[in-house]
Amino acid sequence: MEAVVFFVAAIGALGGAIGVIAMRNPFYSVLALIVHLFSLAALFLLLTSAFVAAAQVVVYAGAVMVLYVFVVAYVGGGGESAWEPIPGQRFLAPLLGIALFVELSIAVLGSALKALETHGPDTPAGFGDPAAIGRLLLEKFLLPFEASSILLLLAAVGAIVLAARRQEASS
Amino acid sequence: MNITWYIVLSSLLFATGAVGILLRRSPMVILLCLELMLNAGNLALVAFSRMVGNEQGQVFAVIVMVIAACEVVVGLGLIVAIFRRRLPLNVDDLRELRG
Amino acid sequence: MTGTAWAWLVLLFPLLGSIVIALGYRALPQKAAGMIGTAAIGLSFACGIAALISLLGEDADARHHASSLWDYASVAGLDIKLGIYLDQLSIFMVLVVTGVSTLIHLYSYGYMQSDQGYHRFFSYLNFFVFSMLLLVLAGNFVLLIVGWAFVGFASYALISFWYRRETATRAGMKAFVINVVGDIGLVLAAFLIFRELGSFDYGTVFERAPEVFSVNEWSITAICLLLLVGAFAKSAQLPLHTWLPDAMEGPTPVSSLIHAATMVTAGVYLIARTHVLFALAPTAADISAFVGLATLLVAATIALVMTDLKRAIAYSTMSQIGYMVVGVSIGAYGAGMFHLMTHAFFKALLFMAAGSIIAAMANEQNIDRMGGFAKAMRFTSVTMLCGGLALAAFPLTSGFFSKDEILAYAGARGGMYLIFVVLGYFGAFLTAIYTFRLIFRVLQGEPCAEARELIETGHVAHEAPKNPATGEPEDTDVGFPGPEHHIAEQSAPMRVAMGVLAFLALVGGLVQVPGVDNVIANFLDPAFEGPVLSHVHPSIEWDWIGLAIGGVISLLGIWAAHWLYVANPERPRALEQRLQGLHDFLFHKWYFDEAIDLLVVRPALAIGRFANRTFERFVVDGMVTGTEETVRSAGGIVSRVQNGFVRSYALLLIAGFAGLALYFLLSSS
Amino acid sequence: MINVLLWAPLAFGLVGLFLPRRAVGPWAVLGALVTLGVAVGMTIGFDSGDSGLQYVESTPWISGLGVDYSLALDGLNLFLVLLTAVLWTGGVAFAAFRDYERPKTFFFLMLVAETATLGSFLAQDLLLFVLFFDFMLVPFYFLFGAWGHDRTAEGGITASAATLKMIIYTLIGSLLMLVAAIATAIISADGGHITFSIQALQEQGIGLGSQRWIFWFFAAAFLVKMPAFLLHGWMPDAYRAAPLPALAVFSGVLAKVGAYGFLRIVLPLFPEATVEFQEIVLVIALASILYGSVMAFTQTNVRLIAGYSSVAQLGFITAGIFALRADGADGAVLQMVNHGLVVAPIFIIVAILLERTGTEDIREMGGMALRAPVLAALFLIVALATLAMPGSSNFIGEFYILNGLFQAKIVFAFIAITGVAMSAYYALRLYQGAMHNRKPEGLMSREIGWRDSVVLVPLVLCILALALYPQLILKRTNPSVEQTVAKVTGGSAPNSKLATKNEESGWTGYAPIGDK
Repeated sequence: MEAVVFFVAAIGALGGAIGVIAMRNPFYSVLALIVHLFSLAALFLLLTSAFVAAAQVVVYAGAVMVLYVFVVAYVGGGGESAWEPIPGQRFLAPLLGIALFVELSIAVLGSALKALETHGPDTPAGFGDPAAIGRLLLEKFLLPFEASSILLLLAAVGAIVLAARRQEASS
Repeated sequence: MNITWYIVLSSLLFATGAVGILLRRSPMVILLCLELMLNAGNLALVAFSRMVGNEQGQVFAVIVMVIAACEVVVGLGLIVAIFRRRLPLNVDDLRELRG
Repeated sequence: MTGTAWAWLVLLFPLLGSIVIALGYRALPQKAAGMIGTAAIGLSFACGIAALISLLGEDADARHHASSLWDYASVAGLDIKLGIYLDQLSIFMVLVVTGVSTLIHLYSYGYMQSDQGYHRFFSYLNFFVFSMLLLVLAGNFVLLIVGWAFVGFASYALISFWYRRETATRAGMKAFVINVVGDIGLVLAAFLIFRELGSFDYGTVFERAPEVFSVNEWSITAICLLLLVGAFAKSAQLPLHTWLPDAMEGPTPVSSLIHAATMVTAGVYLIARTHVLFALAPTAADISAFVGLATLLVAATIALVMTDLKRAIAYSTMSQIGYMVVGVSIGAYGAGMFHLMTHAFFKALLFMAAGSIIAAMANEQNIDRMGGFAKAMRFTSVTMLCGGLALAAFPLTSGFFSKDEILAYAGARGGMYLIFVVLGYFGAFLTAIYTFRLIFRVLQGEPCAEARELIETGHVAHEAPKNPATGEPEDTDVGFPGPEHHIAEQSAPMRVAMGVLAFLALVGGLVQVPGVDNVIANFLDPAFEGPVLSHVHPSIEWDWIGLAIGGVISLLGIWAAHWLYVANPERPRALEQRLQGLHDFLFHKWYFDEAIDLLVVRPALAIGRFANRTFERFVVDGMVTGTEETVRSAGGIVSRVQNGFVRSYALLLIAGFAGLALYFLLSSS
Repeated sequence: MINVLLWAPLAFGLVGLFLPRRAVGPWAVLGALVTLGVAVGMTIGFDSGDSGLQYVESTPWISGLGVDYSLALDGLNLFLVLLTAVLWTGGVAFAAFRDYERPKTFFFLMLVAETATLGSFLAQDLLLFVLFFDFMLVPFYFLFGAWGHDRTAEGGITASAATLKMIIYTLIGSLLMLVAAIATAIISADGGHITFSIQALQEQGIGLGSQRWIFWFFAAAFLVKMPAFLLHGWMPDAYRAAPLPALAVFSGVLAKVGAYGFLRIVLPLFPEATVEFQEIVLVIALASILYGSVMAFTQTNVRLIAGYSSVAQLGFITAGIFALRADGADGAVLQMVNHGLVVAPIFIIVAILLERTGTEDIREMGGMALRAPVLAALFLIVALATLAMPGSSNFIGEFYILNGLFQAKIVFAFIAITGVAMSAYYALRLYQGAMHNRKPEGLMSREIGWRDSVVLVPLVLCILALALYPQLILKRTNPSVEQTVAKVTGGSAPNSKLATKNEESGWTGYAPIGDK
C-alpha cells in the first residue's frame, strides 16, 4: 500500500516537474507545478510530516501558485521561440543534469549512512504534527523563525517597490 | 519504502529543475524551476529527518518554504517591473552583464 | 742585509717610482719623471745584484728563502701571507727583468719625449716592472696570481695607452679579457692545489706534492692543465694567442718590454716554477710541449707573410716562446730559461730598432712601404742586424746557443721527443727566413721617401700622423707622438740602450757554451733538484753536433731569404700568386680570430641579446608588470565567456558544481 | 654607545628639520660623521678574538610577546655597520654639495634611512630585525619617488611607478618574513614562553618540517632584497629612477642586508633546512651570477651596468654563504663590505659623469680621461676593484668564496668562476666607454672638483687600504663566521683533504674516477 502511494506520488512529482520544463506556455507550466506540489505533499505525508505537507498545500499550492497565475495572466503567457542562441546549451544542459543526478545519487547512496536502507526508526505518536513543529519553532528555533519573518516582510516591501508603478519612470 | 527512494527522487527532481533553468528562457518558468529545486531540497530534508527520527529537519523545510516564498515574491516583482518597462520577457535579451 | 731584504727592496723601488710619478704628474717636470722611472728600475736591478751576491755566498743547496711581511688573508685554514720566495730561479728572472727593463726605460726616455702622456707612461711602466717582479718573487700561489693579474692590467693600460685610438682600446680589452681567462685557470689550479694539499704556500706545496700525488694521477694532471691555461694565456700560446699581435697597438717600448722580453715569458717561468708538479704529471707536460711546438710552427709561418713590421716581430716572439715552452716542458729547464734570457736581449733590441724605424716613418708600420734604411739610419740598421742575427741563431750569437740547447736536450730524451728536434730545426729554418725577410725589406732596397729625406736633409719630417690600421688621423693631444719623432740616431739614451742590448745579443750566449762554461745551467740546476722529469743530459759531443746542424740551418735560412727577397724582388710575389690559398690562409693568421669570434664572441653576444630582449621582458618583467598583461589576456578569454547570457553563467555554475562534486567523490573513494 | 650609534642619525635628522635650509646639508654631514666616528670607535674597541656578541644592549620591549630591544655587534655585522656609516657619510656629503629640492626632507629621510639600516644590522631580536628591515623601505620609498627621475621619455616608467614596483616586490617578501618570524617564535616556544631573541631561538631550535617553509619565507625576503635572479624585476626600473646619492647607499648597503640576514638568521635558526636546500639556493646564486654578468655587459645605461653587476656580486656572496664552509662565509662577509665600498663610488662617479655629459648612455660618452686624469684614475681603481682584480680586496673576497664553493661543490665553482671573466669585460667596458676613445662632440670633459674629491677620494682610499690588508676584516669576522657555520655543519668543518686522502672515493666526491 505504502509503495503504491509512493510510486503514484513520485510519478506525479516527476511528471509535474518535467511538465514544468517541457510546457511551452508558462500557464501550463504553472499548472504542472501544482500537480508536482500536491504529489510532494503526499510524499511528505508518507514521511510522517503532516505539518510540512499541510504547509506545502496551503502556502505553495494555495498562495504562491495563485500569485503565479495572476502574474502569468498579467504579463501574458507568450511561448518562447525554439531557437537556442547559446551554442551547445541544449546539448550540455541535459548532460550536466544527468551528471548532477548521478553524482548526487552516488554521494548519498555511497555514503556510510546505514539507516538509508531502512524506513527510519519507529516514531512516537505526534511526530511531525503541527504541535511538535510549533514547539520547535517557538522554542528551539525562535531566532531563525523571527529572522525568516523579517525576511518575508522585507521581501514583501521589496516586491512592492519593484513592481509599483513609478511616477518618474512612467512620465 | 526505504529512505533511499526518496533521496533518489529528490536528486532527480533537483537535476530536472537545473536542466529547466538551463534550457528555458522565460523568467517565469525559470522561477518555477527554482521552485522545483527548492522542493527537491525540501524532500531530501524531510526524508533525512524521517531517517534520523528527528523533527528538526522538518523545521528546516518549513524555513526553506519561507525562503522560497520570499524568492517568488521578489522574482515575480522583478518580472512585473520588467514587463512595465516594456522590456522583453526573455533572459537572453537581458545581457547587460556581457563582459 | 739578507737576500730576502734585498728582494723586498727590488720590489719596493719600482712601486715607489710608479706612485711618485703618478702623484707628481703635475708637479714633476717631464725629464724628472723619466729619470725617476729609470732610476727606480736601475736601483731595483742593483738590489737584484746584491741579492744575487748574497745568494752566491751560500751553499748551492741552501739558496732558497721565504720571507713574509704580514698575514694578507689567512683565516679558516687558508694560509695567504704577503710573502716572497727567493731562489736561483726567481733571482735569475729578477735580473733579466730589471736588467732589460732598465735599458728599455732608458730607451723610452728618449723615444717618448714628445709624447703628452709622458708621466702616465713612466708610471705605468714602473708599475709593470713592479708587477712582473711580484710575479717572479711571489711566495705563494695567491700572490703569484696577484702579480699575474697586475702585469695583465699593466699590459692592458699600456696597450691602450693612446686611448683615443679605437683600435688600441679594443686591443687592450682583448688582451685583458684573454688574460683574465688565464687568471681563472690559475685560480682554479690554486683551489685544486689547496683541496689536495691544504696550502697555497710554495714551500709547503712543493714539499707535500710528491708525498700526496702518484704520477699522472687525475688531480695532479688537472692542476697542471689548469696552470697551463694560465701560462698559455699569458705567453700567447695556441689557442689563447690572438691578443699578442693586436697588443702591438701600444707604444713600441711597451711591445719591447712587455710583449717581447718579460711579461709574455711569465708562462715559461710558471712552468719552471711549478716543475715539481709537472714532474708528477708527465702527460700534462707533454701536452704543454706539443702546444709549444704547434705555436712555434704556426707563429713562424704567419710571420713569413705579415707585412706589419711590429706584428711580424710579435709572431716571432710567439714562436720563440714556443721554443721556451717546449724546453721547460720536456725538462730542459736551464736551457729554457737561458733561451728566455737571450730572447729578452735580442727581441727587445729588435723592437727598439723597429721603433726607431717606425718613428722615422711617422708611425707607418707596413714593410711594403719601407726600404733603404741601411744608409739612412746606420746605427739602427747595425743594431737591428745584430738582433736579427741572434734571432736567426747565426753561429756564435746568443740565440744560436740557447735554441740549440733545447733541441739537443729533446734529442737526448729520444723516442717521441725526436719530433721536437726535427720540427724545431724546421722552425729555426723558418725563423731565419722571416727574420731576414724583415731585415732585407726594411734595410735594403730602394730607399723610400722618408729614408731619402733622412739621407738628404738629416731630419725627420712628415705629415700629420695617421692610424695605420684605420687611416684616421691621430688625436695627438691624448699623447700620441706629436710632430717630433725620436729615432736612435738623434737620441743618446736610445743609442745607449740599443748598444748594450746589441752587445748582449751578440755575445750573451757565451756564458753557456756547452762543455766550456755552463754558467747558467750550473747556477739554476740546484733549483730544479727533486723530482724532475728526466735526468738525461745531452753529451757534449751531441751538443756540438746539434750546434753545427743549427748553424747550417740558420745560414741556409738566411740564404733562402736573400734568394727570395734580394736576389730577385719579384720572386716573392710570384710565389704568393702560385700559392694563393696558402698565402691567404697564413695572412689571415690561420683564421684564429675568426674562429674565436664564431665560437665564443658571437654566442656570448647572442645570449646577452636574448637575455636583454626576450628574457628580461617576458620572464622577469612578466612576473609583475606581466601579471597585469596575463590578467588582461586571461581576462580576454574570460570575457568571451562573459557573453551576458545568464543561462550560460548558470551552466558554468552547474558545471563547476558538478566538477567539484566529482572531485570530492574521487578523492573520497 | 650602541644606542648612540643607532639613534644619532635620526636625532640629527630631526633637529635638521628645524634648521634653515642652507644649514641642513652640513648638519646632515655632521650627523653622518658623528655616526661614523662612533662606529670607528666601536670597531677599534672590538675584541677580534671573541666570537660572541659584544656591546650587548638588551631591555624588554614588549614583554608580553617576548620582544626585546636588543642590539649587539659581532663579527658578522661589525664591518657592515662600519660600511653603512662610511657610505652614508659619503652619500650625504655628496648630496650636501648639491642643491636638492626640499633639502630638509631629503636629508631627514636620508638620516632616517641610516638609522633603519643600522637597526637591521644591529638587531639581535627577530621581530626587531623584521621591523627595521621593513622600516628601511619607507625613507627610500619617498626618496626614490619624490626625488627620482621620470623615465617615461626613454620608454621607461615614472619614478613613482618604479618605486611602487619596488615596494610591491619587497613588501611581499617582508610580509612573508613577518609571518615566518612570528611562526618561528611560536613554534619554537612550543606552548611555553614566547621569545624573539635570536640567541634564545637558536638554542630552542624548531623541527625540520616547520624549518622547511619558514626557510623559504625568509629566503624570499632576502633574495628579493639582494636582488637575486628572477626576483630582480624591480631593480632596473628602481635603479633608473633613484636619485644617485640615495642609490649609492641603497645599492651599497641595503642589498647586503639580505645576505646578512642569511648569515644572522637563516643559517643558525634553520640549520637542517639550510643543508637541505643548499643546492637550490646555490643554483639561484649561480643563475644570479651568470645572468647579472651577461646583462651587465649588454646594458648601455651606466646605472644598469652597475645594477646588474650587483646582481652578479650578490650571487657570489650568496654562493659563498651557502657553500656552508667557514672560508666561503668569510669571503661572503668580506665581499659584502668590498662590494659596498665599490658600488657606492661607482654611482657617485656616474653622478659626476652625468653632470658633465648629460647622459647615462655609455655609448654617448668617451674620451674624458684627457682632461680629467684624476677622475679617470679614481674610476679606474674602482672599476678594477669591481672586476675583482687580484690584489684588490674584492679578489680576496671572491677567492675565499670560490674556494669555499670549490671545496664544497666543485661543479658550482667551475660555473661561478665564468662570472669572473665576464665581470672583467663589463667593468672595463664601463671604464673605457666613459674615459677612453674619442670624445663625442659637445661633451664637457672637466676634472673632478674638490668637493667631489672630498667624497670620492676617501672611499677610494678605503678600497686601497683594504686591498693591502684584507686580513683587517677577515680576522675580526672569522670567529663569528666559524661559529655560525658550525651550527649548520655541526662543528665538523672539513678542511684539507690531505688527512683523509686515502679513503676518498673519488675526485669529485660523487663517484670514483681516478685509478687509485
